[in-house]
Amino acid sequence: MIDPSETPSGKLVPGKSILVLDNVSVSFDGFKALNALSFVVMSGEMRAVIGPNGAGKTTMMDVITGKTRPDQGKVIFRDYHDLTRLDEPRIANLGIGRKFQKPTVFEALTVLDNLWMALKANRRIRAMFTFTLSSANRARIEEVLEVTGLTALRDDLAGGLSHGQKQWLEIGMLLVQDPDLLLVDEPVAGMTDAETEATATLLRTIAKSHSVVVVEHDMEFVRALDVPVTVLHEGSVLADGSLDTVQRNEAVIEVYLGR
Amino acid sequence: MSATNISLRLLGNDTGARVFLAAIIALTVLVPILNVAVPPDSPFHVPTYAVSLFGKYLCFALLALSVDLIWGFCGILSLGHGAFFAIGGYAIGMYMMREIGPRGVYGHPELPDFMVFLNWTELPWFWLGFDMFWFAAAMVVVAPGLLAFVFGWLAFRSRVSGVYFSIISQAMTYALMLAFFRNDMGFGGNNGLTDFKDILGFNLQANATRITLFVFSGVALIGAFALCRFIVASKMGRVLIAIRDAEARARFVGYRTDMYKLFVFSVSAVLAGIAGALYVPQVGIINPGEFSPLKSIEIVVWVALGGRGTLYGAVLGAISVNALKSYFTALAPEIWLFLLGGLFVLVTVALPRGLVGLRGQLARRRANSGALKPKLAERDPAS
Amino acid sequence: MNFIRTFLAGLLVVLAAAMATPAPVSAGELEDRVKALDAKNFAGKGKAIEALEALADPAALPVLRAMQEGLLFREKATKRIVIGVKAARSFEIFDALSGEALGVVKKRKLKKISVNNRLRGRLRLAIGALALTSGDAAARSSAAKALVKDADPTILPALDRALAREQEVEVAAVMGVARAAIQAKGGEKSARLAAISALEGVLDREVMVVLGTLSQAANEPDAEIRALATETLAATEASGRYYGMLETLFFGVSLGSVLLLAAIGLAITFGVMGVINMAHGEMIMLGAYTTYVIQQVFPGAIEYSLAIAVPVAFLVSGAVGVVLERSVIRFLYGRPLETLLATFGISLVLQQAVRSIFSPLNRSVITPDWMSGALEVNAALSLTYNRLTIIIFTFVLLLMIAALLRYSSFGLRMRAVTQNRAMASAMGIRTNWVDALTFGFGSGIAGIAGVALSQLTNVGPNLGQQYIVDSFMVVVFGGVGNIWGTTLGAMTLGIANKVMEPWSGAVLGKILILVFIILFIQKRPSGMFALKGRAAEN
Amino acid sequence: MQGKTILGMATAAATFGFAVTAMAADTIKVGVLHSLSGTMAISETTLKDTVLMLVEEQNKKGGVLGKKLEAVVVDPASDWPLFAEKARELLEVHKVDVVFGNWTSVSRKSVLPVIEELNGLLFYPVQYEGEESSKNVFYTGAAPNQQAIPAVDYLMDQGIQRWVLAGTDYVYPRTTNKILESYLKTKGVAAEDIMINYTPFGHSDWQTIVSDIKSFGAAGKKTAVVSTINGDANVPFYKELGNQGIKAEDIPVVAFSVGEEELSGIDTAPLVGHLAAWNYFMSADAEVNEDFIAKWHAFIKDEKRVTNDPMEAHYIGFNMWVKAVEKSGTTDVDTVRSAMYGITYPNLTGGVAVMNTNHHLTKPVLIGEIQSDGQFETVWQTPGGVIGDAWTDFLPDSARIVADWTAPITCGNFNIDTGKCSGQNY
Repeated sequence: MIDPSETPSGKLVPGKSILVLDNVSVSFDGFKALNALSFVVMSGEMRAVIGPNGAGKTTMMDVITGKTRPDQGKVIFRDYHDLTRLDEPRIANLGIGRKFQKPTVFEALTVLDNLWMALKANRRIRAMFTFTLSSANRARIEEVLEVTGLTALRDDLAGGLSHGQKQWLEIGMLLVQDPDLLLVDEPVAGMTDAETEATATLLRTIAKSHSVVVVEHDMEFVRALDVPVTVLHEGSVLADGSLDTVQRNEAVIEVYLGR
Repeated sequence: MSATNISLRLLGNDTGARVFLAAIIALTVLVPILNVAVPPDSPFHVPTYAVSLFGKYLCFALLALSVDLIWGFCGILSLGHGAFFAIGGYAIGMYMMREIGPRGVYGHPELPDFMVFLNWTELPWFWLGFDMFWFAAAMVVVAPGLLAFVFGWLAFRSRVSGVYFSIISQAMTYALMLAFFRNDMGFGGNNGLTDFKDILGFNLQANATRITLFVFSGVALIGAFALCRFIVASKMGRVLIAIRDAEARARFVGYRTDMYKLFVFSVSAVLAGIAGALYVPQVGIINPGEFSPLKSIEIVVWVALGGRGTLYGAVLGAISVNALKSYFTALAPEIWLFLLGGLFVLVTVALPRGLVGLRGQLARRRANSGALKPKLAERDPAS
Repeated sequence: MNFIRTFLAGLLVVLAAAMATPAPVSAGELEDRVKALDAKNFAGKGKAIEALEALADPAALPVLRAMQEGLLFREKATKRIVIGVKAARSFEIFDALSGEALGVVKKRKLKKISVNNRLRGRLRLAIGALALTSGDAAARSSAAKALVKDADPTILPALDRALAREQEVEVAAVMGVARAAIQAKGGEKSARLAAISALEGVLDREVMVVLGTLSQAANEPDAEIRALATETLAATEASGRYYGMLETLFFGVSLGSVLLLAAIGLAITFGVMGVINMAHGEMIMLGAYTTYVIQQVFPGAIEYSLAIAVPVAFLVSGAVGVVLERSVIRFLYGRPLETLLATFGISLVLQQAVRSIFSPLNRSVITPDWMSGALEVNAALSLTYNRLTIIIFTFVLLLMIAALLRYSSFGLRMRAVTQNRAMASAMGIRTNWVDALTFGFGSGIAGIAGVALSQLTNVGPNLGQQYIVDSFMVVVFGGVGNIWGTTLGAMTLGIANKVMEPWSGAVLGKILILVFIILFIQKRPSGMFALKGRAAEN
Repeated sequence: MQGKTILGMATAAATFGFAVTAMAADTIKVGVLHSLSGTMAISETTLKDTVLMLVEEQNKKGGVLGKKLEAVVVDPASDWPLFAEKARELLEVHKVDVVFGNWTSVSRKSVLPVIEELNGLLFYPVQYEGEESSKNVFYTGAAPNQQAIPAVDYLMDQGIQRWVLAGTDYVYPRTTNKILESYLKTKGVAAEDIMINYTPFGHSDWQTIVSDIKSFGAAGKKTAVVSTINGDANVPFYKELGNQGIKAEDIPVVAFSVGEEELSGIDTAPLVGHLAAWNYFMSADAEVNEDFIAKWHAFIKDEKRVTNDPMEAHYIGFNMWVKAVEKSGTTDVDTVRSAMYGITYPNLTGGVAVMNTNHHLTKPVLIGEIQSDGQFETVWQTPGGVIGDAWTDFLPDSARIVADWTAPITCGNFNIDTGKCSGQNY
């Protein structure tokens, strides 16, 4: 097998798909969380995924990041790697970053340490003892602190941050990790309107140089992102297209408004 | 911004560590001097009894340190660490048995007494090589390290964690205890290894040997402390804490958490093995009782009592519990278990951060003088 | 004590019966031969027993029975042979033959007429021969059984007479087997061969002993008889093998029940509440001590003592559990590993407490008669009553717990609190009382387990420690938080242990089981019955 | 602050000893080294009380050499390395003149180097596997030839042909069974008539083993079980025997570790007739014994408490030591040790015990059957005393070794082939 690190890389390869889900199914004790789900994310694309509770959004994220093994189907990353065969760290190191629904940062570490941890670097054990911060990385961290508004809190323990600040820190961690594909799960839950707007702006900026999948409930936010939308229902794709198209779709209305 | 700046924060309060180091160094230097150079009738004389007692405490402290490294920093609660300690002890014990040579009870040139006695005709293969000190010394490191590696590899790779890990580590030491109790195993059964005469040719009952072993224990403790601090102060330390608090998250950031856990678990087992190897020549016996699950729980209690996640707290806990045990078992033999048991309960309920947290807790109480909730930052991280 | 009282009552009945029938021999003769029992050495006593037996007088029965039980004495002053029953610090004595009460004397006024095992065997035979024609059906049946191994052909005429008179079919069958076994031992060769053949398939151990004896050259000179005996024995053993497997299964289920009993309380305190309860073993210990205390308080009700002890032990251990929860454990929720330390401290305190209160020695808990002995399915398979009782008891207890958790409002609240504390609290459930009661419930169950275990093992300060490690293994192996997992886990481990024991030995068997648990947890990191999906991650 | 605490602890630990030693130098100190907690407390606590009683008795008589005796009690907590630590504490810190202590072999092995190094004096009161004779230890319990061999002789006399040697897997049963196996074979017992079985400490599930014993005993030869099962494992073993219907008349069990105290924790009704071999039974018919029991009951304030063999061993050992101290006029260990040889003291069963130069006693051996009241009825007893043999004659490696601490051998481990001493200090 070819070492995955030798395969074609690069942030954006226009016109190529970065992620393909092909006929993926997952069930828990008989409950089908994903049901023959297939969809494609193109390189450089930002895609919003919406759907009612239990539609399989989080399970889909779990399958992509290696947390859950699907019962069937393939998940192909950059036309080459079948993610269903790899574990979480491997997938993360291939260049897929994930932000959780509930902000999870390392609470007993400082804000700075959290960013340090996430920084794109050699993850081998040996490297831990020889690790030093290059000036480029230092600048990068400063920049991210600035962007996320955490400069003043850099030496505070992450556990002491407010909910919103934790959201920002987690986004900051994604930024320093610098993955090719970002999976963002409900980034604005619990944020104020102003923060939501700032987040939307930030995501749009990120999307210029990365591929992004955003899972979100907040329609206003999705509208603000102004990207193609995929609607999941009962573990498979119900509809996709622009938000307006999707919102006019009969099936979608039925699912959302109930019958 | 500098690396040291960040690492200092990790240790919470660095003065604690500095005071601790000074105290251990002072103890390592002063005790031998006060034993040898000060005349016995002087009030400053440290009797030999106290030297071997302190030597024992130092070994326990090293053992506690090894547990704190994995529990305090990586959240791995091993209820089987006594096994690594015992294996280290058996390795050096086997060497000392071989050293007895033909001076045994039955005068057999090669076989230890208990083998002659059980009609063994030749040395079993796993006893070969233990007549050489370097080999035994290597085994002190390799045997516990290898066991920890294999056990950890199995456990961490399949993501056995939390209480499940604790219980199977207990099963491991329990199984080893039963195995070592078996006389057929060739490790002396219930009596274990005893009747040691000398180590590297030095008589174990000579005062000089005892002092030397004491100093070695002190040096080993200081060295291990430095090693542990180096580990936790490096980026590794941060990864360990990250794994402790949010292992899944650390995996999504790209860290192979199983490998990190395996690494630190093996290092910890090696330290425990060294502690055992220093302990056995000082107490003169190693037997399967050291594998008993209760012993391993006791080790965890030392660490918790001293305060985990600080390294020096573990040392403090090990020394104070054992000093109390020595003291109470002579002073109040009938009720010492009440006192010790009561102390465990009291400390867990009233001092969640152990003895080393006491100062902070008092300071906070003075500052707040009200029952304010502790800030999130001060919340106990490993629970 | 109780047993002596029963014995005495029986004795008087027999005495009355004996006096009702006219004595066939002169009273003087009988009295002399009874006196002879007080011979200087065991050989002399043996002769005296034979002489007494030869009289074939049922009046000698109580004397022989008393001798077998060690209740026969010589009053030093009067040289009379008396039956003595211990009353407080002295003895109440009765005339050996007449049964007339002779008052109460100090121990040192009496000299015991001692017996050893050989004499006891001799006595059993003599009593058997005498009892063949007297007493109730059960007595006759056991008398006939007693003859199988030791009796020689001289008893055959007596046996034949008894057989001829016997009305009960079952007793007659036993006598028939005894007759064949005795015939096989000696006499005319063809009759012996026939008798041996008749014994094929009789799974009685004593009969097999007889056959075994006959199959050995040292005991039997005749090769033909040896061959037939060997063959018959082999055939009998082959049919016994199937029962051997059943027996192993029974042993396994019984060990599994013990493990389950020990673990089931922990499945609640640890499995459901997440408290790593190192004091669990001591809760079991408290239950066992409760049984002891109950037996001390009601010495006359040993037969019912366990029935009384079960609820009392539940209350005692449960109360201690509630107190512990309220005073210590409630401060430690959300810090499971710290509960380990606190409860470890508590276990030390409780151990030392019973050491101080009850002394460090083991206490003697009496097994009620109805739990002694064994249910003989057939001679090859006998299920001991205490094990059988414990298996049944365990499953009844299990069903009750399951029903309580499922159907009662307490169970509902308990499940609500453990699944979502905040929500339960918002719905008006007093979560802290539910916590206390749940912990108390788990502890109380452990106390009940203690009552059962007091019938199997030592009641001492170390009782709890014996079971704590195994209990954790069972709960974890079965899957934390699942009572049916605990049940299946306990049964699997119990049966596996017993199946392996014969070829691996007890120690190696246990080591293999532990290694198996370690490897199993690698495969199923959350035990046999793990929660899956989202629920497992919280 | 943390540092201060450590140093504070250290100083406290180091100095508490001086506080104790400083006071009362006009007493003779008697160390008591018995576990009061942990698994062995069950057996050893009684021995601690016995020594305290003996000390009290002696003080009532005016002490020894005009000085009062003072007992120093420590708790080694059933923790073997702690035994060594506590022994050192007794000798170095408390400066005791004699130590009474230990139960398990492993605890004795742990203490041995300390006692020898500091030239202390230990009285060890429990029956044990032999194969040892230390200059500094007097073994007042039975050696294998004072328990196991006479018991087997008795059973052979009773017609036993088939033997189950069941024991806990540790050194005492291993040794005893080896000696017995070799002894039985010299008596013409075939290998297939001997079944040896070992179980772990505290074994509680005896179903399979008892069932095996049952079928082993069904082979047509009279069978007996020689049990070296230790401590807690006995109760479930006997209960299982009773429940599976094995009576003493069918398969008697002779035990070497079951005495009155162990029986006090068992319902003995189903055990009547099973045997034990000891050097003392509480039921022994002798004035001294009645006296001893009365004193014990008065001391412990409980009429129900029993006495047992190790208590008698302490009784003999203590009184011999007192006699030896008075004879030599000092508590100096070497002097007392020499004075011990040949010293006699009436034992509780009516005869006289003698301390031999191999540090073992000459005592009678008694075989008793369990009675329903938890006592033993003596059914056989050696005509005179049996000399305790440190090195058994039934193992080839040990047969060559003798122990004699008087000239010309002056050694606990003298090889008669090579004429050399080896092993323990000498």
